[in-house]
Formats: sequence, structure tokens, C-alpha cells
Amino acid sequence: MHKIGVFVCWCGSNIAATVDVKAVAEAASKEPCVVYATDYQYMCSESGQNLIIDAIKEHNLTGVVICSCSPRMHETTFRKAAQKAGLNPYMVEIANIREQCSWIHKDMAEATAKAIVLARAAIAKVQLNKPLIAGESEVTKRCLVIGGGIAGIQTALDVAEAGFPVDIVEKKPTIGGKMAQLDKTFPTLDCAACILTPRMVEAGAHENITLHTYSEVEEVSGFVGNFTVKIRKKARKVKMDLCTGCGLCTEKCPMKKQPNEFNMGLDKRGAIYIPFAQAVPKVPVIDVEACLKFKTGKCGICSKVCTAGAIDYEQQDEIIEQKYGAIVLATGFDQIKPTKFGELGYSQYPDVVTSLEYERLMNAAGPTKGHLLRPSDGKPPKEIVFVQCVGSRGQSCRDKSYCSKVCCMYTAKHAILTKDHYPDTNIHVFYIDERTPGKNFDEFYRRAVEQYGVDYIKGQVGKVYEENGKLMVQGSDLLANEQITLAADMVVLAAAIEPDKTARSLGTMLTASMDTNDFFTEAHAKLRPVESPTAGVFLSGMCQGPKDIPETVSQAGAAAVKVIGLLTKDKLLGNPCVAHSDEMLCNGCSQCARVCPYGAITYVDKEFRVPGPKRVETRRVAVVNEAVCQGCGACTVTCPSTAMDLKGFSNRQIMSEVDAICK
Amino acid sequence: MVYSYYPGCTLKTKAKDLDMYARKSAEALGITLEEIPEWQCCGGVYPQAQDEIATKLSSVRTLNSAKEAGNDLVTVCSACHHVLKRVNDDMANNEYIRTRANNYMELEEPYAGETKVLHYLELLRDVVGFDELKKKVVNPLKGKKIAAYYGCLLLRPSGVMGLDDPEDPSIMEDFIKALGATPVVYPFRNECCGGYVTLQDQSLAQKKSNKVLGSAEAQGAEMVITACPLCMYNLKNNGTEHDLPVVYFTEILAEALGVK
Amino acid sequence: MQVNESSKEFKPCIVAFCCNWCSYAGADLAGSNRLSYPADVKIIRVPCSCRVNPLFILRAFQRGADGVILCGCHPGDCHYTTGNYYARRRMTMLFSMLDYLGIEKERTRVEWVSAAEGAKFAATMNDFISTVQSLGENRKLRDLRCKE
Amino acid sequence: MSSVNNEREEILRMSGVDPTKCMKCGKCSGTCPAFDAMEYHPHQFVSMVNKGNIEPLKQSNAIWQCLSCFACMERCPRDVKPAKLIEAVRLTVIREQGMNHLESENVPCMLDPELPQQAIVSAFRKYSK
Repeated sequence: MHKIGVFVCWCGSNIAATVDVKAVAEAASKEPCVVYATDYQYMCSESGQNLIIDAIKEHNLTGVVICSCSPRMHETTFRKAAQKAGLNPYMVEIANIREQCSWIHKDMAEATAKAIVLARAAIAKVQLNKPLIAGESEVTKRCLVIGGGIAGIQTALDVAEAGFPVDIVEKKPTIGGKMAQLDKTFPTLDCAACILTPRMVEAGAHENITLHTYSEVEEVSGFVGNFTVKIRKKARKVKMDLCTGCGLCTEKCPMKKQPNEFNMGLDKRGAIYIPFAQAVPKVPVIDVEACLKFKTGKCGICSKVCTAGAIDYEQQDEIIEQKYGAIVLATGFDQIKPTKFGELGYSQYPDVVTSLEYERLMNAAGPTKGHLLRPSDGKPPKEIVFVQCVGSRGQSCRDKSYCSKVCCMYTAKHAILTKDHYPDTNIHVFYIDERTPGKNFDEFYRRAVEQYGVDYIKGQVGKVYEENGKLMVQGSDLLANEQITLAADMVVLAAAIEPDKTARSLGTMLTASMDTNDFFTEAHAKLRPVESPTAGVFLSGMCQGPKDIPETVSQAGAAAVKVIGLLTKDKLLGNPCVAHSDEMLCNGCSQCARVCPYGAITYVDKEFRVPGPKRVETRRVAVVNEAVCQGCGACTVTCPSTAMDLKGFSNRQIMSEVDAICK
Repeated sequence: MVYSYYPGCTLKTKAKDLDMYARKSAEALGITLEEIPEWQCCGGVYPQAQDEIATKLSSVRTLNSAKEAGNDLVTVCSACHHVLKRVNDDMANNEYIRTRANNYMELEEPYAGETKVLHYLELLRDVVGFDELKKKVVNPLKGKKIAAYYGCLLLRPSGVMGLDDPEDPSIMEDFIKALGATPVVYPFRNECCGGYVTLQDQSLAQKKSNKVLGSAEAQGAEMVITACPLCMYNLKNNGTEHDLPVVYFTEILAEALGVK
Repeated sequence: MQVNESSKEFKPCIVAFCCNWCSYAGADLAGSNRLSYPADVKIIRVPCSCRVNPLFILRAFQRGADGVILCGCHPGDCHYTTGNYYARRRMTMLFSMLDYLGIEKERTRVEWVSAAEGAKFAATMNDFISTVQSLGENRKLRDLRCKE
Repeated sequence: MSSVNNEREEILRMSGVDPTKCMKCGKCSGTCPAFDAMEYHPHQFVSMVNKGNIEPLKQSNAIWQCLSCFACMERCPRDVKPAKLIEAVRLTVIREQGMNHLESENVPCMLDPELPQQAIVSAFRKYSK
């Protein structure tokens, strides 16, 4: 016979304002096996936990039900408290009467009645709980970082410094990411390359870091502490170990008509190319789609000029397999191509550019060698109009619903830098709200206005069209309540940022959950911001949401700390809520093994005592590898003889909850 | 290929050319246009208010006739097309309007937006195909620089009209190319000519029409085509500062097909 | 009018099975955002939608539930990779059987709600409840012996 | 006060517009081809209706000048549909007795022999009950 204690939390007024907690405790006390029921202001507080511990000891409780917030919040807290009192932690059940009751209902009688039903279901379930002991698994002391931008580099460096081996997988031929494309950074105006490239070199040279550039993750299996990952190393057609990075091949390549991705297609590169001068590794790659040798079989100039003999046209993709204890997602972002915003003329007029394109036009290593020249005719623009919030903060099908966060500040930066180099340029910025929360951010924006005389117009642009060789920018000036038309030489669109396209497929591979915008979701928005809900998967940088460089770097460091914390452990406690087969019922049909996504079920031949003259018979029965099973329960439903059941969520437990609710 | 055809009031009076050339060209392309019997005027503008039911009924009747005939419904006039497509969308997706309109109509089977409404241009693009059309051209309009004027009603709101990209359309330009002429793209091709406001404030209509024609002229257009009799009127009569010829798109189609 | 009012009075008993990773978290998010839906819904947490045995649903009906809804991760987003596909197939089978038995299949439903879709969770529940309300009490499957 | 509120609610119901969705970016007014001919501009319709300040809009000439070209609707990033709001204000005016903006007896003097029937039909729809 169980002795069950029920503890009803007020959560201050969060629960108590809508649910009559005394009535819930009172009702619970009348349920079968309940020997103790009480309520308290904050069950999760130290004194609340002590109350539970004392009650377990005093009343010799064999099961505990806490009526409180979501189990996703404090289940672990209360299990630990039970354990302190000498009770098996899995003899604790939570009735969620906050998120799923008090917060969504207004009527006290109704909410209280529902809370009582939820408590009753938990009481019914806990009576069928069994003490569970979690198994242990080894931790592979190696970390995988997916994405080699500033976020990935920073996480990798921090983890590597702590002494753990790290692999960076980057799909582009070099690490560096988007930050390598930036000119200066706000609000300090230090040069992006000057602060990034030393980090890239450090990552490339670190004894604990292995770079897999021009590579992609193909397949992930396993679980926290024990992931197995297949990585496709795409054929560069250049031998990394022989190449000296002299760049002669890239100069001699005759196919110099390929749009240069690094410069946002504003100039051309060869079919064999190094993305930019500071690339790490500084080894070229052949774009086989463009290469004459691959298209026609002729040419081969790069091979002829390479004194190191590094060119290898026969090189094939290579698949490597590696085990990891932790995986960090640092897949970064892209800027949308605002082609759907036809009224802003991005597709029609070459001098309407995105801010990332403008960044390249300002950059000394960019297509114009740092001279601001407009793409159409190479002339310096005298009137420039910046348009904010293009594709951000919208609700129509072409918009992103979120604020891209960095655009206000980089636009102020573009304005200041332009005015600094070309004081006779006139700059107008159409803005909706100027968002500058950050250290020295608003001061920076005010400098643009007060010191540099940038014309900020509150309003949005309705149409951009060409007339007499000028880009006519028609928009509203809301403070003047006027519609204005400015004649510009260039228009720069602060197009929305979006998660990198590869994030979605990686999310699926890793079962890391994503929000509706394809940003990875964190385990808890406030308290676990760098962890994915999937154990062992961590988040770094823009893949989790829009953020600037300092935020990215801090988050990258935080993710590294979490990884280090995991890799320092030798063993991990597993989830004891795993499947279990009753070998007396199992008929060895193999159905369960077929649906198991982890291959956790194997079959053994086992001898059983049977009545009759034979006395023993050998039968084939299922055995669950508890270290591999993740506890989804697919096998339990498939099993035709109900031999398979799930610990912690057994058939009887769930049925008892159903019965309690439907009473 | 048989289609129900809704000409609309203006095509029977001031815009007979638009209608006549549409029919002749359709015949030349092997398309049968069956005029809806006893059709009524669509009202010219789409009544936007949720509680405007009676004003939508004439369109519902037309749509239901096409449904009963088992045909897709083709229109030529941009305004009729706009009204019919949007009312059809209401009947399919707006339960409030659907219920009330059907209460008035007392049909045997309630109408719920089953008819597919096509603009004549869509017929050319999606059914005939511009490549096929090109093959049927006997008098290619070589060397002619033609500017397509879309106006507002053909394209917006794009969610319902679904004719083309509302900001950077290409259907009429592709049509012009198929006839052998050179399309002229100009920024004001999807901006309003002034519409019905000409009755209330002619100066506004003049301003808008001149802007459109000026924009087309600046890009080197020698001729403007339109699908709307009201646009035609505004561009011709209110576009006072410019002397560009404006014709219906069906007229150059008939010319190219040699049935003018 | 009389009918309408009495159907409003009718408080159905609704069981919602929610997978721990997406839908249960989505329900929590609906709570955090204070998006209300009627108290008639009681949620049972399961690790994955594939843990839900069709028998649980029949049991709920037998014990007097008026509607049962199963919520899981969106196809392709299952925490266990493929669990929701199994759930979908099993429920398709169950629903066609219910249909065959003459039980209104509107009393059961499968919905995909992610951890980020608090609003969708609340909207789904509101919609499901009004559907069940319009169907009225479940009498056909209720085991009279279970009625107190 | 309550009659003002009723009018606001009525306009919102007729138009199906939720003005609280507006983020005050001004794109509607930046795009409006009739901007200079209207004393109240599309974004003002949204904010004034939301505040219940409807009388000035009803008295304005702007409600007759809107071209119903739907540019504001198409380009609004928040899907607010200012054009529907303007039409609803116009309808509240002409639905009152004796408030038709265009009477049939005034039409003949406006007629231009070239004017298509469509223009007259449309004008009646827009300006009269």
C-alpha cells in the first residue's frame, strides 16, 4: 500500500490567484493512498523543498505528487529533493496546474475543478510508478562545431583551450563566415578583418582544432555524449597537403567570368579560386561547374602552372565518420535577396543594393578596392538613400515577422563611414523606429545625425523608379505629413536577415527543434539560452536568432562552457524511462525492432522452463539495450503481445491517468 | 476548348474593339468563347465592405452561370475581371458573404466559388502558351516598341488576383514578345491612371495619366496597350501632355494573327 | 436558440495526449502567453506521439471522454526522428475503424504543434472543443458500467 | 463617446481591418498616388479610425479622392488594408440619408462622349448608395 504526499504550490499569486490551492489540497487528501496533502507559497524554494523532504521522512511517503508549474520547469528540482529524503526520484509526479491551468483560465471555480482533476490523474499515476535507476553511458571527449563563422570559431577556440579536441565543419572553402565580408564594425568602427583574421589563423593552427572546410554534415546518429557523425568532405580538386597557397593557379585560370560569392556577385572570380586573401585554409578550390577542364576535358592550365603538383582533377568526395560527445550549431545567417519587393527596384536597377553588397563596395578588399562607386556606371554616388526594415517586422507573405536587430546600427555605420570618406555625399535614411539598445549604440546613431548631418526621415519608401538617370525614391515623411520624392544615385536596402538555408536539414538530422522562422529554439528562453532542448546539442550565434558580433561572441563562449561542462564528465546518467520487454510475453516477432529508430532492440535465444516432458524450451525474445534506448515508446504500441512497455510511461500508468481524467 | 465568356457593359458600347478583337483572335486560336446568357453588369468596382452583399450578386450570377455550363470563365476587361475574381474569392473563402449571397440567390445548389476565373491574358499564357501563340502569328509586329500598361486592377491585391508579380509583372511583356514586338518596361506601368476619379476630379486623373504616359515615353515606347476601357479613356483623354497611341491589347493580337 | 444555449452549457470531457518535446512545450507556451482555451481539456504528457496506443483513446471514450486529441511534432521534426509518422499511420487506422463503427470521427483528431506554436495550440484546442460541443455528448462508446 | 465608439466598431466591422496591426511605418502614404489630392492620408485613416476620431474623415474630400488602386494594401508590410478602411468611412457617409456624393440628375453635365460606361457605373458605386 502506497503512502502518497500531495504538495500544492501557490507560485506566489501565479497559481493561487486563479486556483483555490487549499481546495485542491483538501480534495487530494481524500484520494486513495494519500496520507498527507498541503499547500505552500513556493514549493521550489529552499523552504518549500524542505517541507517536502520533511514530509517524506515524517510520513514515510512512498510517492510524491507536486501540483505546480510545468514539469519542464522544475521536475528535476523536485526529483532531487525526493532523492535527498531517501525516496527514489522517479516516485515523483508533477501535475501542471500553472501553464496548463491557472494561466489560461480566468474562472476560479473552473480552474480549481480542473486542477483537482489534474492532481487526481497524477496521484493515480504515481501509485503505479516504480523506482527507477538511471544507467550510465560513456562520454566521447570530442566536440563538433557546425559552421565556421565567428560564432563557430569562438566556440571552437574556447573548447580547444580547455583541452578538448574540436572539429569545425564549414560548407564554404574557408572559415570566416559573414564577418569576413564586413568592412568595419559598429559602434567602435574597428575593422572586421583586423579582429577576425587573427582568430581564423588561431583556429587553423590550434593543436586541438581540426578544420573540415568545403564539407557538410551528412548524417547524425546517437545521443548526448555519444554522437556518430558522417561528414562529407567535398572534393576541392586540390591537394591540401601539397598546396602552398601561392595563388598562381587562380591568376592563370582562363575562366574568370564566375560571379564572386564573397563580393556578393559584384565582381568575378576564376573557376579555381581562393575566396579571399586571408582565407583559412589558404588553399584554392575548383568550381567544377565552371571549370573548362571539367566541362570540355581541355585546358588544365592550373595543373601546368602548379609547381607543387597540388592540382588533382581525379579527387573524389570523401566521407569521414567521427564520434562526438557534444555538437554545437553555429550555422549563422544570410541576408534575404529583396527580389520580391519589386516596388523597391532591387531586381530592376543595379544601383539598388543590399546592405551586405554595400559593405563589399566600401571594403578595401572589395570589388572597387574600397572606393565607393556605384555598380551601374562606376561613378561615385552623391545622393544615397538608405531604406530600413526591408522584409523585417512584417506580416505579409514576403516579410519576416521579426526585427533583424542589426540593421539600424549598421545603417548608421554605413552613413558615418560614407560621410567620413566622402563628406560631400548627402545621405538620407528612411526609418520606422530607430532601435539602438546596446552599449554606446544610441550615442553612435546620434553622431550620425548631429556630427555627420545624416538626414533621418521617419517614414517608409513606397516606390523606387528611374527617371532621367536618377533613382527617384518616393516615400512618406510622417513627421512632416508629406509624401516626398528624393532623386538618388544609389539606394541601399537593409534587407532582413534569415537563418542559413542548411539549418533546417541539420535541425531534422539532430532533432534540434526550430521555431517557425527556422531559428533554433533554446531549451529555455531565459535560463538555458545556449542549449537546444535536445541534450548534447548547443547553439551559438545567429542560428538561434538575430544578434550582433559582441552578443554572438558571448553566446559562443557560453556554448563552449556548456560543452566543456559536458565533456569534463566521464559518464552521463541516462534516462531510465526506457523500454523493457517482458520475456514471458514476447513471441519474438521482430515488430519492435523494425520500428526502433535507434536499433536498441536485439534478440536472444533463451531457455524457458515449460510444463510437460520437455521441461525446457528455447525461445527467441527481444532484449532492449537500455543505454541506447531513448524512450520514445514506438515499440510499445507496435508489440502485438503487449510484452513491450515503457518505464515511467507504462500502459497501466497512462490508462490510470485516462481513467482519472474521465471520471 | 470552350470557355464561358463575360464581356461586360463597356465592351458592348464604348469598347467594342476590345471585345471584337478578343473574339476574332480566340477563333483564330481555336478557342470557343460562349457568351454567358443574360449577364448583368458587374458594377465596375469591387465592393470592399464585408456587409455589401446585394452589390456582389450580379457577379455571383455570372459565376454561377459558368459553373452550370461547366466552363472556366474568361473576361477581357480588367475591371470586370477584378470584380469577378474577388467576388469569387469571397464566395470561396468568406463564409459570412457566401451564406448571405446564397440566401438571396436561392440556387438549387449553393455557389461556393467553384468557377475558375481567367483573364484573357491568362488564357493566352497558361492555356494557349506564348510559344504556341508565337507560332500562330502571321504578321509579326517587328520593330514596334510597345509599352504594356497594367494599371492597378489586373495585379492587385496579388493574393487574390494571382495574375503575376504585382510589382514586377511580365505577362503583358511576354505577350508583346510573342507577337514579335519589343516590350518597353517602365516604372509606372503598375501605377493608377486615375480611374473613376476623373468624374470627380479630372485634374487628378490628368496628373496620374500624364505620369504613366511620360514614364512610358521616356523609356522609348511608341505605343501603349491596355486591357481596361477606363484606363484607355484616361490615358487618351486625360494624358493631355503626351501623344502616344493607346490601343487595346486584343487589337494588336488580332493584327498579329491577321484577323483584324 | 434553445438548442444553441444548451450546447453552450455542455462541458465536454476532452483528453489531449501531448508529446513531451513539441506539443506539451507548445501547451506550456500557450500558458506563458496567457492564451486561453476552455478548462475542458486535460493534457496527458507522453514522451512521443508514437507512445499513444489506440487503446488509450478507446479507453478514454469508454470511460466517458467526449473527444480525444493527439498532438505531436510536425512531420520531419520528431525528437525521435520517426515517431510521429507511426502515430499518424496508427491513428489513420483507428479513425477509419471508428468511422466504421459509426462513431463521429470528428471526436478524434491528430494535430502537429511545435514548441514555438503556443498560439496554434490554443487555437487548435478552441476549435476542437467547439467541434465536440456541436456533436454533443459521446454516448455510443461509453461503457455504461463505467458510469458512476 | 459611445456613439463615436459605435461608429469605430461599425467601420472596423465593415472593413474587416484591424488598425492595431499598424506599425506606423508610413509605407501606405509613401506609395499613395492620390496623396497630394487627399487632406487625410492613408496612414492617418488608420490611426484616426483607431482613435475613434472619425468625424474629420467623414467631412473630408479625401474619401472621394481615393482611387481604390490598392497600392497601399499590396505594399503594407503588416497587412492592414488602408483602402478598405477608407471605403468603409466613405460608406458610412453615403449610407446616411441624403448624403449621396453623386446624384443621377448631375450626371448628364459631367458626361463626355468618350467616357466609358464603366466610369459612370464605378462612380455611382463609389459615390452613391
